[in-house]
Amino acid sequence: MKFAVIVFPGSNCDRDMYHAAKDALGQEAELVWYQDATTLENYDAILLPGGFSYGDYLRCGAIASTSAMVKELRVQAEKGTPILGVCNGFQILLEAGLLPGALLRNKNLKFMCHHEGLIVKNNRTLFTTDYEQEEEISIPIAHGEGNYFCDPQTLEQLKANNQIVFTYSNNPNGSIEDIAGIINEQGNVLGMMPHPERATEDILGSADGLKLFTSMLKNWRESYVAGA
Amino acid sequence: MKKVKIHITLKEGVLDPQGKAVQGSLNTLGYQSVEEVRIGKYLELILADDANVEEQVEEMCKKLLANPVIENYQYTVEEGVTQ
Amino acid sequence: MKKVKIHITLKEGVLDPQGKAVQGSLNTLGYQSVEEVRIGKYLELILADDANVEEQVEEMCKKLLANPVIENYQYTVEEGVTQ
Amino acid sequence: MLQALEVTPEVIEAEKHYREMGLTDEEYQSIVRILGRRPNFTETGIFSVMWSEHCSYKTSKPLLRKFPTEGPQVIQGPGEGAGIVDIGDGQAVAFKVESHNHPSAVEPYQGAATGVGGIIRDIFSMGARPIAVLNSLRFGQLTTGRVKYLFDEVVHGIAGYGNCVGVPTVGGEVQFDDCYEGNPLVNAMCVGLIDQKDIQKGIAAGLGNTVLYVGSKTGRDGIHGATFASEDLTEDSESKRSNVQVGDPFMEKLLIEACLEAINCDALVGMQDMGAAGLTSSASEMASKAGMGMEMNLDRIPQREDNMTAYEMMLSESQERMLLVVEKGREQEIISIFEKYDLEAVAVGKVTDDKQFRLLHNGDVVCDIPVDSLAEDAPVYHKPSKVPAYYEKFQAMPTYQPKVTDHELMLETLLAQPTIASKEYVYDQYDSMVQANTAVAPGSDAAVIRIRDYDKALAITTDCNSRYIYLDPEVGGQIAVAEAARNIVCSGAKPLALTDGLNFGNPDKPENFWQMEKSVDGMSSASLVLNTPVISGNVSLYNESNGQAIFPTPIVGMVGLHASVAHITPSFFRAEGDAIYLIGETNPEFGGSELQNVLEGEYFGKAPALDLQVEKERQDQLLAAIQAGIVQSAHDLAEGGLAVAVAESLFSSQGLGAIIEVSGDATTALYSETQSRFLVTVKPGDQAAFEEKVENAMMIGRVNATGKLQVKQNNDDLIHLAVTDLEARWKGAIPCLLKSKA
Ligand SMILES: Nc1ncnc2c1ncn2[C@@H]1O[C@H](COP(=O)(O)OP(=O)(O)O)[C@@H](O)[C@H]1O
Ligand SMILES: [Mg+2]
Repeated sequence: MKFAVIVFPGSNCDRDMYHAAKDALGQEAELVWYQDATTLENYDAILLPGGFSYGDYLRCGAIASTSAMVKELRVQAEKGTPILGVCNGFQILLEAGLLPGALLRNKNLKFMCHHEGLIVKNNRTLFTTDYEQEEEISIPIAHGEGNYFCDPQTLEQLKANNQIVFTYSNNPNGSIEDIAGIINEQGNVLGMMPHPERATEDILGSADGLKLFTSMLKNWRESYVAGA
Repeated sequence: MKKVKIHITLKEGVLDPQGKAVQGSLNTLGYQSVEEVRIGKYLELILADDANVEEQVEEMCKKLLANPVIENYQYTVEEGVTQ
Repeated sequence: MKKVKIHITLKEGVLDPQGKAVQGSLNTLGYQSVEEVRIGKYLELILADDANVEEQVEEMCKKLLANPVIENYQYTVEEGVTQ
Repeated sequence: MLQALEVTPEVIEAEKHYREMGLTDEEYQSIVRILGRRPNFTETGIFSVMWSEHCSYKTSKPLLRKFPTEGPQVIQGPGEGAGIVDIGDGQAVAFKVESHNHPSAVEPYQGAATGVGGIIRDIFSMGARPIAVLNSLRFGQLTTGRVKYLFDEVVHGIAGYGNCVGVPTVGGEVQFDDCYEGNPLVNAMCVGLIDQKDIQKGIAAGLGNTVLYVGSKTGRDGIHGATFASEDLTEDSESKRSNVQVGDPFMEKLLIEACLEAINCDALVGMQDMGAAGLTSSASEMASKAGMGMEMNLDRIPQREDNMTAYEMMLSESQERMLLVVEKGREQEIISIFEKYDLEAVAVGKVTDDKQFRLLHNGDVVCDIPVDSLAEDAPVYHKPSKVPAYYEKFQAMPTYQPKVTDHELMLETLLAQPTIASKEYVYDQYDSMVQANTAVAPGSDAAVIRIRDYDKALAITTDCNSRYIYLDPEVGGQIAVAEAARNIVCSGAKPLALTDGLNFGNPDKPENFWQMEKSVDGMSSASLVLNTPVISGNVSLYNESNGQAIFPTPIVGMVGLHASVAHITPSFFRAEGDAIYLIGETNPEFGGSELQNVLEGEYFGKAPALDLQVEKERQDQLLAAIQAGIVQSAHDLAEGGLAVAVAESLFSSQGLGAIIEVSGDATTALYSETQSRFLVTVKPGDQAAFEEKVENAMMIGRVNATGKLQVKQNNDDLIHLAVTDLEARWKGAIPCLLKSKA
């Protein structure tokens, strides 16, 4: 399986994401500078890493979401290519409208970095099949604006369609309904604030994030077999 | 040269934790009469003269400067500004 | 009820990395005529009626709302606002 | 518009304007001798910054020479942007400490942020990828609004910059004492990883090679009210302008990536960051080190503001700028790399062979001086030194022997002292895990960063107990180095080398200079015995407010190497049944202790004693035991003594408790700050092997599953408290102080 890790100016978890796919999962991965590829046709999945694209100036992810690369992301999202946005990657997906809602500043107005307990709320997505439903996992967060917000109708839709994939067991930032990660209706674009790529080896304090990547791999293999 | 002043504010119904915190601090400092604080952004743009400034600014706000999910925007254009 | 509108802007000579990044992005998006962007804060305060609002707001800006080392502030007071 | 009308060389001399720039009459006269004429305005400014303490180390140089700087592990000692040590496999680490005390006192957020930015540039300008930053902070008591503001904004500034550039902030220290109230200390340390073959130097070699300016534009940042230039201010009054330096971490992130890409191109000859004294020091030092000269055309310098003078450009401290020297004719290869990142890269000058530093501006030569005179002819001062009266008084005092009766109350009190209390409020705001190599995050004795693809890791710490150094600078200086090494060893690593951040008061006062002298002596002797040479450092003097100097605060930043990741050892207890050992005997030593602070509200008497040979033996034995795999946890005893160390060891160990037995005077046993002691746990089956390897280890108790800390003497319970309650006090102390009304 071949992953593209998109690098925007100011991305800073790009290498972490690359190593998660390449070393922890053992698959092919490439860092793709946001201006270097006009098409992402040749990748089986796209990873949008965390960081501070464009310094997080104006609003997190806002400036990156206007880049030409995001047009290509829309194309791939439409086609069903798996896209995972973590932290700043999630913020970009929201700003681009590929996922609904917005992220506000953490309720205590401070950046926070530590492990949090997450509950897997939907283990039937292509990113989560290796988890148990309602499984509690430990994944680090590292953000200043991770307070998920959406209007009531959107929230109803998210619930109705089972689009809430992860919630916090101990809401650190004020997110509506403890939301930590959501997926699009089609089921191929996942955005989440916590960093699974920082939890893929025991030496880093947790390997609970690895199953997210193994789920992607398994589902890709199955669809590949099915498609072939 | 034109100067555009843009105000970006949070929509009603969107929580403003920063505004809340500032209000709390003001009350603590003894300014009891402060009942609400909302915090937004204020941008000043300098544009080379151009025919359809209004239209362009409208677009810029929509595309980049404000996030319609949570924010409203308003702007005024001042003509003939010398830098 | 009174509404106070406060504009907080960076002093002259102070680097505005945020404004610079936004300008770059607007230029990239095709708005070539944008020559400068400066980004500041815009606050709206609602105050219970009080005799010396002006004086109080002046103090609040100095003490808390603006950082006098690098920022300037300006405000206007609107009387008789009903919320 | 700001229009600076510069005074003539004659007027500079006649009206002694050079004094306002910080030059003495003698220094001015020696400049006139060097040039054979009077310096003009720009030249006077250039000499003044290059001969300032910050750039020339004119008062500290005689002291710094005493530091041991060599060892088989040292690849680059003091002198370059950062020191470098060998970590095997063709790899090396570069590290250095830098202070930003005065800027942080004026504008804490930006002062701290730009401090982090500056030290990171020092590291990547060597060609190393920054892999960790730490910070060492000192404030007054968290009781006034001003101190709370400084504290919060400094932490916020460090977070704002470090998080954005994507270098994990993995550790540091924060202490609170009255002496820092008007003069907080903000020191930052950065560690970088590099393949030895990629090491860059800041040299401008090769006649005719091109000087490239890259990064942010130059503004009037950091140029304080050009006092001596008579200014024509329009009605735009001064208050509308500010020259405070503002950091742009996004720009820095792009610079890191571009510069690290540029080192792969052999057209690059030299690279240096523009730190203090900006363009002046980077350009002149690069030329001087190469034995060459340099000519620059200031008209080409990217400028953020209109009508900048040569003086302003040369002295500006705008952030996120670098100076590169590249092979003539191959400029475009390097420029293209910077263009990819949307960064400006402009040819501004060339390397010459006449050893002159020549600057052109608007068609005029505005500076033409022998480049070596800036770096090499700076004066060196041997300041007078005098033993302070307080020291003699303290030494003559009888031993201070306090008596605690309520040990539960005392432990609770100590854990809530801000200097001892959890610093989670601080480090939770730092991204300590980005880069996904953080094996031990903040909260332990030393942070640990694993080296990807190799079975090894780095331990990093900063330490300095300035109370001991105030009481006795020589012993205190030794303790600072020893404590740093202890933290490294406890984590399972072998100490490699150190960097220092020397923060002192006004050196013109002989008592202050004596403190500097003795601290450096102490640090030197400890570095020698512990085999941790000093490979880089920073000096910050004149840290005073209202004529009152800070405690002498020479911060030690140390890096150690884990020979295998299997050696990484936590500082907290791990399993029920493990035996708890105390290594080292305990004497009644309370001078400068936290207990003294709690009981007396001041520090006096003698600092704890230190025997460097004993220290070295114990560290070696403990490390050998860790490497043999027979140590479950290790923690050094520091502020608050044994009682605090045991409590801290229980805070991360969910549900565990401990029972320990003390003998002799309980106050001494529990709170003395005798040095060279460690708290270690060992599995029952490994006890015999452990006791054989480590001398002076007394088993004092066992880890259990009670969730309680029980301290017994004979059959009495001195302390019997729930760990969760203790932990709540320890964690809550700083947030609680911040919330309370000033
Ligand atoms: N300013 C800071 N930034 C980051 N981490 C900090 C800071 N201050 C303290 N810490 C972390 O908190 C822990 C405890 O610090 P400290 O009490 O100084 O430990 P020790 O006494 O073992 O040196 C360490 O892991 C340290 O790195
Ligand atoms: Mg310590």
